[in-house]
Amino acid sequence: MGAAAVIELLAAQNAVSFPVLNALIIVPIVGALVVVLLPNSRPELMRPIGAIFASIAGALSLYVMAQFSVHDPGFQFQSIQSWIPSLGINWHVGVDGISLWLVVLTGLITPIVLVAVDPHHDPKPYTAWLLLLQAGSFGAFLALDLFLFFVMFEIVLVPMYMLIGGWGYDDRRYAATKFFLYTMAGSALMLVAIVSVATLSSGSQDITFNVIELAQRQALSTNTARLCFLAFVLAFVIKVPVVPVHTWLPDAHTQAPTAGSVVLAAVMLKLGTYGLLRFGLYLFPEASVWAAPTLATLGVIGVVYGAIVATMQKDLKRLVAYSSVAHMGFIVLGIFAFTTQSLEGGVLQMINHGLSTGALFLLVGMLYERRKTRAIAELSGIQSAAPIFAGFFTVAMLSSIGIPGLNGFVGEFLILIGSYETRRWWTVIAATGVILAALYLLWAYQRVFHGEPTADDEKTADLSLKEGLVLAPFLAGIVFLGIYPKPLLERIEPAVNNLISHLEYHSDYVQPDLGDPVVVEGDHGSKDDH
Amino acid sequence: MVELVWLIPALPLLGFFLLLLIGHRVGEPRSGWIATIAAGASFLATFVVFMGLLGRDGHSGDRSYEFILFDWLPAGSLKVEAGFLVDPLSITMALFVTGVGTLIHLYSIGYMHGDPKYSKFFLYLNLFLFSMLMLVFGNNLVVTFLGWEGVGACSYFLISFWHQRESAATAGKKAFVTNRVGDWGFMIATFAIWSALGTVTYTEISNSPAMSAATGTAVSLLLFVAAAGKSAQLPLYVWLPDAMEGPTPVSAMVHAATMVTSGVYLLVRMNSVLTDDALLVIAVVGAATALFAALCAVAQHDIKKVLAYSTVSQLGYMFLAIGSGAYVAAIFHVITHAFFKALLFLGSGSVIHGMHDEQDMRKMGALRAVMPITAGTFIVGWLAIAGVPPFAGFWSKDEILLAAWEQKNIGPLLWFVGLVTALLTAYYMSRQVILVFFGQQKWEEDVHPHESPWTMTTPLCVLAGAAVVGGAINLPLVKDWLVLEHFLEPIFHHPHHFSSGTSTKIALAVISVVAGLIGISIAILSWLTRRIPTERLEPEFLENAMYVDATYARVVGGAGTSSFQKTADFDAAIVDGSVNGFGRVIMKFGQLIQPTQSGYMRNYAIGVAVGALVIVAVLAWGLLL
Amino acid sequence: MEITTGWYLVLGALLFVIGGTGLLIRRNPLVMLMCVELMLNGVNLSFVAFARQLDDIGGQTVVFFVLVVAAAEVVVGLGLVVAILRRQPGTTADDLSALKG
Amino acid sequence: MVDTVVFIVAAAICLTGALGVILARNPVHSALMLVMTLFGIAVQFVAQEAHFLAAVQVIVYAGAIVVLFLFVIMLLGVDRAQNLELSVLPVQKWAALVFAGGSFAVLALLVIVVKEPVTGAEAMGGSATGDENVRLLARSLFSDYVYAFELTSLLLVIAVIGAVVLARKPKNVSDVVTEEGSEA
Repeated sequence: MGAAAVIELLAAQNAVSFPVLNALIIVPIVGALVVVLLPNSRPELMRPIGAIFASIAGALSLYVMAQFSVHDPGFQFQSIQSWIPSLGINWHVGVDGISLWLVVLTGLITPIVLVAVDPHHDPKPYTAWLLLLQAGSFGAFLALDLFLFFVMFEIVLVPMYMLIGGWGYDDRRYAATKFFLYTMAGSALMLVAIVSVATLSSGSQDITFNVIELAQRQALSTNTARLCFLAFVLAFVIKVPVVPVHTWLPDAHTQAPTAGSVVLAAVMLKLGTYGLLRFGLYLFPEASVWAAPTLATLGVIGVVYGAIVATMQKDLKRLVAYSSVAHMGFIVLGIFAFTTQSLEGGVLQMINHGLSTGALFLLVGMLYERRKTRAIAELSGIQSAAPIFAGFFTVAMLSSIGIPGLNGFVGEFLILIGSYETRRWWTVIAATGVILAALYLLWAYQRVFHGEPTADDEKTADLSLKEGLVLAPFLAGIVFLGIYPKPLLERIEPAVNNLISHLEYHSDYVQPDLGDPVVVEGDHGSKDDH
Repeated sequence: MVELVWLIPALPLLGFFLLLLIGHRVGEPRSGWIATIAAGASFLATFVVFMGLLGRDGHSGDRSYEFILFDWLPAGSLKVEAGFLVDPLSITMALFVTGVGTLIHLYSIGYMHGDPKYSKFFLYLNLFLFSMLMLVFGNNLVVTFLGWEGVGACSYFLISFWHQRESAATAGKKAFVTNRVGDWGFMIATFAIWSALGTVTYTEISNSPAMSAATGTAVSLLLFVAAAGKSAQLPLYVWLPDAMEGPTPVSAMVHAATMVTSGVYLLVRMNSVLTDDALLVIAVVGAATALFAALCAVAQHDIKKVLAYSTVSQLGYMFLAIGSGAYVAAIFHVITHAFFKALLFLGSGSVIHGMHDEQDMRKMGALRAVMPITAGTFIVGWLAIAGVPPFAGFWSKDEILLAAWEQKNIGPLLWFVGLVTALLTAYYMSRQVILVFFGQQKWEEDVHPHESPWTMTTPLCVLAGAAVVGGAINLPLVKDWLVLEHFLEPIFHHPHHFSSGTSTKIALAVISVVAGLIGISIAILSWLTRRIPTERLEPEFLENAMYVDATYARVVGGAGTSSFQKTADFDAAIVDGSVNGFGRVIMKFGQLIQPTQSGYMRNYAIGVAVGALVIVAVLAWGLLL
Repeated sequence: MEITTGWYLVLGALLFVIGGTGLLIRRNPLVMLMCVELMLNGVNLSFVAFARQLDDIGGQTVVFFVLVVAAAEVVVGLGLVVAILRRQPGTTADDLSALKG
Repeated sequence: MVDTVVFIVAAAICLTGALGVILARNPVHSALMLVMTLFGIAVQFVAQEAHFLAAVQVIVYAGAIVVLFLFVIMLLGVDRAQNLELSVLPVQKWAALVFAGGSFAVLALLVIVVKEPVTGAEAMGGSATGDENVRLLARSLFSDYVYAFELTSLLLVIAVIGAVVLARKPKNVSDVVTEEGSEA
């Protein structure tokens, strides 16, 4: 089916159904414009109005979730508008099981941080940037056109740069510049690869940037595909970030304002892993299989290395940032293990990491608001002064450690059990990450929350009702996903299976049959006899 | 009635949520009562389910009932259900877990009197009980792992309950991290089992064909790593002595009766996959742990440290039993140990309570008179652990020694180690009883020891009763008296039968009783009548537990920390440094060519002009050629 | 001697080069603007010469546009000169080096 | 023969004027020399049968632009002779001479050596010969280049506004010189 036919078909569908995905991207942009046009004399209006628009987008994302057809492996709610017809570039958005939950996460996190975090100055641009960030993230997760994706992928850099640079802490300019330049450097090559893929796969057909179409064509020669794949991967591994290109993250996280840290951890890092899935595995199946051992190794190195470095951090926020490096390493391992379980776990872990690390960043931010420090050495005995705060922190921390019954375990477990079949020794090493996770988080917890509080610590206020309400959705998600992840898994699974069969079709990879036991001849146990 | 199994863990969970919501408000002692009632109700539910199970036919495999709540982790061919497995093994475990648990809840009402975080303590206790029951009842490895980690987390909360004390906070963290090493083994074992058998459900695992020898041994050893972490075996035992920083009821419940035996439970549950090679390793490690910990216990001064090392030693016994293939003996000892060790810990708690938080045995003595109930029950516990017939400990220990004797490869050696351990056990427990309850009064004049309230003494009496008659559930020699063995038989892949004749059995039993009596005699001669100088019986080497823990601490604190720090420095200096270095190189280059930007417009113009000229010249060159 | 297109082109080139040289060596902004006009006229001459040789009116059309742009350029350029010299009389091009790197 | 004489005379006028522009110390002299060059070029245009452009050249360039230059010179009072020390920048003089020599050499060489049309493209605007030069030019402007033509009007408006904004004093809103210049 040619691109033109697809467009026609979808145009017919669009005539009747409400283009909810377009609305999802446009509503926050409209919100940002409205906020910008508000009079400067009413600073107290900015965040509430911004939060309303962000919430509308969040509600739309929930609508998408509710209307999502569970067992459909393909893209749903697709919408195509011609954009640059001579180059075959379209405004093409759609959602499948892989992107659905990231969209929902983006939809819910932004209004929460808008409500939760007070910027202290210039609420207007702060609100507008956050809304633009939401719109850009939606766009990147929904884009099914390479060009559109690139535009969205780059757009999100600007609001984050502004948020870090404008509302961050002491070293914010350095961190913001580093963040921007590092990620830009990665995506520059991706643009080259995007153009190459589109032009080189055209052949006798029309040039197109349509991801689905390009994935079906697979018209590149092996070496070209591998080169293009590497260019894509470079952009994504920086975004994830994978060791050794991770060092922008601790700086950005540490210096960013709380809202920035939360969105960065919950949403923006996922652009990297999502990109690896959507534009790595899907567009370049053969090259993915070719590069999988290396990338899985990098993921495992990230797990162990991130944890080790996190252990020795002296800044609480930096510690959480390095724990992100470790957690994202699990996801990378899961993606490049290519089994149903590992990929499902990887997608789920993206959500889980967003919830638990997002909550941790919010909590660290609240602690900073109270004590004006993030240095572990300057804090002590907070649990005595603020027991409820400590309780919330404990739950988020245990989720991050991967205690079963909380969400972190579910993702990690699926990743590891899925990876064990295809990447056995990688898994064995990655599993040591769970030991290290306990080590660095509990050690930090001990130093900050346990012990005798000093006079300053004694005065630390406990969680207010508002803060509790802000954190409640995170905790509810952490517990719910830990106990009943099925609603997510059953929507992720068709898309993931689809991806794997795509992978198998276009490369020599075959997923081992995990359901059936390996029968050893002549070594049956006595119980089988009856 | 077995359908009510979900109630068993649900009740403590309900208690947990109740306390989470209103525990703070209802205060002391009502929050304690809420927790105790939840635990007691859970015990009743267990009993009801137990009766229901007994009502079923024991031989047709009917005594195995699975109750599925919902799909937990459905992912492709992986099916993990949140489900319960009711069978003789799980119900046996659950009976003593809820039973002993309820008594300890009751005890805690008195023991925790006046603590500022009174309701929080019970909240953790209920959560612990819930996790422990999930561990026991889980119908697959992953649900068991949920309980496994849950009890680990609760143990962490409870050990560091008095977190203002640096040592308590550190001990909690140490327990958790050490346990995590074991959890690593658990996870890899789960993956390997799923990869080899395509299932993680117990009933399906035990009905699956055997794995290849290498995989089977690897899985067995990984499971043993898990068990060694949770059940404090060499070399991962180090957290348990430190765990005594927690309140004493916690030591009794978590670190003596229930949680630490979950490693035993796991291996018994997975008995169908354990290979002979792995069993030998388990037996050797178990025996070594038993002897090692008993030696360490000999020279401790802290009343709870003695019991802690004793627990490690007794757990070693249980693994010795598993390694010898005598799973029933292991479970039997788990149960009797739960009775008498919980009793001893609660008794020591009562002493500590009465002595106003004094734990050093050298400052006690002659407490028999002021704390008659505590002393009486403690003495019962002592006789049980020392292996004096007819107390409970004698029967289970005797069965383990018999099993060790019959071990195929190095049976007599294992038996001998077990025997020496029995002698040492009798000795150090007698020493403890003498130091605490007999001899001269060594406490200060301003301390006024007193008997504990009824909430504390009632559990002591009940447990003392159980420690006396507990052995009756599995009496040897007469076949029909082996109640526990018959009850548990359906769950075993290779039912274990003792091959020795009656005379051998009796001879071994007599020898072990004699060993116990020798131990007691040495203690009386040295510590009560002072015939033997006592100084040499407490070598510094043993008092410091052979410096194992200190060595660990030196490695972790020295090489471990410094290598971590070096990695972090590497990250900052090399990885991040190269990024910043790249930036600096660019800046240096910019500074290098900066003078060309003179700011004089005519300079720029000449640059443009010459550039244009060069381009035209080049084009012209091409044209002319 | 017949006057071929080449002669016109050489004349245009000479005017262009003289204008360019003036631009490079003079500091008075007014004179520099005049030099720009010289260069434009050199080019215009070439255009017209080519238009004749190639028999294409397009060359003359371009000259027309060049005239318009030159007018606009002079207007804005002189506006700038006025603004600059009013603030600091006697300013030369070399004094305006605030953008020095 | 007449053509040759006209060319030589006009070329001489042009070059004299051009050299005068860049060598005169006084800007007023430069401006007058510029008029001379422009006049010479107008003659060349006539010789090339570009009558309309010749007229425009005289009216717009000589009549408006040079006058504008003179207005500015008078207005600012910079009609003093200036030091003709060519440059404060040491390399500049030599670089300029190299540029001048090099450029002329390259261009002249091209003119002499290349005989055939450079691009070989087809004529797009129609014939340039014949008596109807103005009509041809008009047709070209108002058909093929009509958008560009309209855009030039926009350009001029913008230039006017820009000049007004640039040249006005903060106190005196209107500035006579730039008002005049905008009409050019």
